[in-house]
Amino acid sequence: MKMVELRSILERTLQSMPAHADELRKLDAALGDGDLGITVSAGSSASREAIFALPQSADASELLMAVGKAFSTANPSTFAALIGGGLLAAAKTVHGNTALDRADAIAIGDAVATRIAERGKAQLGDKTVLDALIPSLENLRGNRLGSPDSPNPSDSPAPDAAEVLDAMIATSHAQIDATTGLQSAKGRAAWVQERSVGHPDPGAVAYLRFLQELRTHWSR
Amino acid sequence: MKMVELRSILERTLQSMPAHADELRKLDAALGDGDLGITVSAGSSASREAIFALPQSADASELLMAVGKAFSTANPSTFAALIGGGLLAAAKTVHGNTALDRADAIAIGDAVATRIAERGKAQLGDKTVLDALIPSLENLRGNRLGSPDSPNPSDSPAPDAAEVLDAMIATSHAQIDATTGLQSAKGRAAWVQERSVGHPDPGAVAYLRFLQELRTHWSR
Amino acid sequence: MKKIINNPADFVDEMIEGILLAHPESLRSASADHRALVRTGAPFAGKVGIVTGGGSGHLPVFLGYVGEGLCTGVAVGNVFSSPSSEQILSATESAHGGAGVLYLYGNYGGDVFNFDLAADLAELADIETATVLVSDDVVSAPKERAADRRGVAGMVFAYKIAGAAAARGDSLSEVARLAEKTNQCMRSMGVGLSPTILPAAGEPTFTLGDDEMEIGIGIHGEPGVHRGSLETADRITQRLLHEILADLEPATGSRIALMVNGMGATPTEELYLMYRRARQILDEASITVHRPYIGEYATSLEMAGASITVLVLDEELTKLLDAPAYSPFFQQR
Amino acid sequence: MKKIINNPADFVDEMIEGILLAHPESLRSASADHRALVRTGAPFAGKVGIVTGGGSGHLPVFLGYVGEGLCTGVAVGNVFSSPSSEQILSATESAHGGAGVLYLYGNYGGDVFNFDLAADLAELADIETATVLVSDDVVSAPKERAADRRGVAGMVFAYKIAGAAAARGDSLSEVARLAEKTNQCMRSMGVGLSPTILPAAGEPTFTLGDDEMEIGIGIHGEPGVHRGSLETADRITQRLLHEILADLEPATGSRIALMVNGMGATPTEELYLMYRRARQILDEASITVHRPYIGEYATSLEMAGASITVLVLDEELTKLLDAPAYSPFFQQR
Ligand SMILES: Nc1ncnc2c1ncn2[C@@H]1O[C@H](COP(=O)(O)OP(=O)(O)O)[C@@H](O)[C@H]1O
Ligand SMILES: Nc1ncnc2c1ncn2[C@@H]1O[C@H](COP(=O)(O)OP(=O)(O)O)[C@@H](O)[C@H]1O
Ligand SMILES: [Mg+2]
Ligand SMILES: [Mg+2]
Ligand SMILES: [Mg+2]
Ligand SMILES: [Mg+2]
Repeated sequence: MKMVELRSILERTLQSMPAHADELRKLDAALGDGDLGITVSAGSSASREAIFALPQSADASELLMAVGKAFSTANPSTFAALIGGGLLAAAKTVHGNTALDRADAIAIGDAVATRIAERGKAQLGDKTVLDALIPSLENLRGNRLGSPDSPNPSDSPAPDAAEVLDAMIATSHAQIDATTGLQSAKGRAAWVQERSVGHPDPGAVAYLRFLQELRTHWSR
Repeated sequence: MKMVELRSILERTLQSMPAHADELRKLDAALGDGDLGITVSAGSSASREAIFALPQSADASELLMAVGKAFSTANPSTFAALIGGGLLAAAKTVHGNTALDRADAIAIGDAVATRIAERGKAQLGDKTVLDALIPSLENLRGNRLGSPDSPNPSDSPAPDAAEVLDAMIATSHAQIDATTGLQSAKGRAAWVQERSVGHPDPGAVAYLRFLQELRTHWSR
Repeated sequence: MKKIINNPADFVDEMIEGILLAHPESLRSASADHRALVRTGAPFAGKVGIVTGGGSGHLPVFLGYVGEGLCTGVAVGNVFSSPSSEQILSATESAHGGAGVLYLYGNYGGDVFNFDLAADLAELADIETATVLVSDDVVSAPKERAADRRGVAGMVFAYKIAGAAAARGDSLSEVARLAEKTNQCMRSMGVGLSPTILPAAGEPTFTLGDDEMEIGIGIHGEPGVHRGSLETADRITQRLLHEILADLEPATGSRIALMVNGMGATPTEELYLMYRRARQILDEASITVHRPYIGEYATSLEMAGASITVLVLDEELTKLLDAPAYSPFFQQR
Repeated sequence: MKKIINNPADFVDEMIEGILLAHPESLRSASADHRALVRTGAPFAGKVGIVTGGGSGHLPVFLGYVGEGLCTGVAVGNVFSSPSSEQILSATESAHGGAGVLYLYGNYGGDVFNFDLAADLAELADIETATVLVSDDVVSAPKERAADRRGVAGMVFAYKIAGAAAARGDSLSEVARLAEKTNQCMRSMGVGLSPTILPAAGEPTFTLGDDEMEIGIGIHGEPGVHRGSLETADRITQRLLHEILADLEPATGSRIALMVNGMGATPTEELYLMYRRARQILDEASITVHRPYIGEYATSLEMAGASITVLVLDEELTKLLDAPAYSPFFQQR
């Protein structure tokens, strides 16, 4: 995908994120301080403006740098710092690229996940955004849900982007449901201890909403 | 009336006053700070205990002194200070009395009203307790409601105490209704200015409730 | 009623017990019931004593202003209720260092009657007293009846000025003159965003809709002069300052002390929003803030709301305002 | 949402504007967006700088503890949100007097990530930094994971001790050691009686029944560890102090600093009720309160509630705790 198309999809996706602010506020209020709605809406708006401000010649790395910086500083909460920092790390993987293919997308996803895990000292099962993000990257790799270790099965045709996104959405959704019953192990949600059980992780839901909006704007 | 009977009636009357605390609190809250319920209930209880603590030999003056002091200090709000101070002034009018007749009651009432007017710099129509108290004293004098200036009509038989109390209650009630539409001119209620219009004066209602309880316990 | 209390009837006595346990180097009891408190070390020979008092529920008012360069003693009433004349007398006796005692408190009926009675009793005990009533609340009575106005947060300025005068050794009549001058030179006005609940009553003194405020509120849970819809910080500040300045009529070029006082529940952050707007208005009117006081100086239990007080300064008041002061609740260096 | 504010999006910037207008002799801006503030006169040559920071809505925390004998600079985030690494860096640069800078703040994910990033940037600018996280909230994680606990009102003791050490000229490693020791020697715990409302969100972060309280609450609107029915002041105090002492295990005969902190809406009177009960319990345990701190030291906007902090003192900490300090929001002489 060329930069011009990517920018347009991203701009529309980011524009639709503030609509989820209230849901995210409520989810975060149940486990933390209720500011995730602000982080995501302010961060998305700032990111969108940062994209607008980029010259048309900007490459994928510059795009990710701009978005990462904007998202992390708009409302610098934990989620902002982790996602923003992840995007900055990802920017290095696509240095000079003026288009992105699936391999680039995998590299970006991996870089984001790795950096979040590093900075947040979090792992799968800690009930954070990583529990949705990491498994969904397997769909991007072409692996089937639930069998992250199996190689890309060669007997099925390579799925198109929309199909991949649908699969990622399904995976994230399933992972959020699967971890809702766990106790949060990281961040503010860990402080409420047993009371976190039964509430979905707000950061993971934010990621799911992003995928869904991306899917909506992808096809148009 | 002998001291022993007077003490018994007063004790029972004072015991029944705390039941009006909530009404008085609400009335006072509309115009002031809502503490009149406490002033009247704490003041009545303290007064009752002060009576209990008096020797059986105490005269009417000592009784009024004890009650005045107790009522004024239990919850020393404006109403407490004015009524308490009034009773202390009244005590002087019945020095050495071991029984009270109607003339004594008139002297007591006048002394209370005069002292309240002096200390409170208040006059009739200022929408205070005086607007109920002063006119009701005319009934005690044997004058008919609404004609405070006419002398005691000699053609009707002297009413008994219960009838006098009924008349005082009727007068107080009518005066409260008549002044409800006025703007309070004294005390905390004056600070709310126009907003005091339409609310009965809480101190006057406290006096009415006292008369009513006195009437109830008089006959028994 | 959501309060961190025990038996409501014990509220004031337990509070005083806590305060005496916490601050023995500053405050001591001056009566058997501990409702009269004075500075540790009082009386101070040759110095005018200043005794204040009133109902509880206003901390730091009243007892928080007993301290160095402030008041000498205080009589502590129940919540929003006057102390008794006996309690005031006890504070008076322990505050009297031979130079007389100033009664300095807010204009409220109950307090006036009890302080006047205490003054009678003090006279019998050969203690000279003078009385200055603070009546700074601009909307509580029209200008013609300015002496009927109630006292609110401006009391703090009166304590500060009179306390500094007493500390430097001024005579009773001089301390009283300066307190009265302070009262003449200041005005206050407040808004309430939520009611207050007396512990012993357990019910709010009034109810307010979600988007309403009480304009011209006092500090005893009484309603304001009228009700209005909730406004922005800027508009509220304009409204209060406008009424104050219209009544006070300070000359262009005046120097003032400006207090933005929180009523209890209002966050300090919001007070600074008000200070910001007040400064804009005052700058435009060429009025200089010599010293700002922003915080909780006179509260009404858990009421949300704020008040503004303006004190116009001249040379003599400035000097006294700038003098150091210290109590467990109020420090100025 | 009943607040004295203007546009919620401008809340923090307008508050800072008000604070800079009110206290120019104490605080100055250290960045174009005024989100980094330092002491007027900073940097101080040869002295270790202390930079703190975090979300807004906690006054006097954080910026209120920038002052003499306290912190040197602060980065101010949005309500309950971390400042950015750039803002922290600006404060760092203006606080650095050549002896390095201590980052001293509460343990919160967002703040940690941003301060760590700022430390990386400071290193590039050749400014040596050290970091001490305050993690005093005893119930926010079990003892085995004590380092995961969040920072609450105990931050104030850390500022006081580290600030006094920096003021007397201690080295960066020594200031950091003393801050870390303070953190090790103290525990806090709080209860909330009402929720808090973020200006930008407009909704309470949780709802509470009329007779409920949140036990083990923090200061960012997050719920507590569990919900219970409202208790008396005595029982609440016992509950908090019991958890603190069980975890801290102070020796009999210990001397402590005791803080009873109001969360915002709780009247000061109620804090003294808690202090009273705390003293009874401590007296019985032969623990002496060397210095009480009773008031609003770390708030959560308009939340009703209170917390208790116990800091066990030894000779070196006592000396530093007793040193004078001054900011517009915190004075100790
Ligand atoms: N240590 C961590 N590692 C990974 N993800 C985390 C960590 N802490 C929090 N998160 C994610 O961030 C989300 C909360 O974000 P946010 O509301 O910005 O946090 P806060 O308000 O505590 O700063 C959580 O739902 C979780 O997905
Ligand atoms: N100056 C006054 N003169 C006569 N009566 C007064 C005066 N001020 C108040 N009152 C009476 O006292 C009542 C209020 O009493 P209270 O609640 O004790 O006052 P507060 O709470 O203001 O001290 C009023 O309803 C009125 O009847
Ligand atoms: Mg959050
Ligand atoms: Mg009243
Ligand atoms: Mg009263
Ligand atoms: Mg946050």
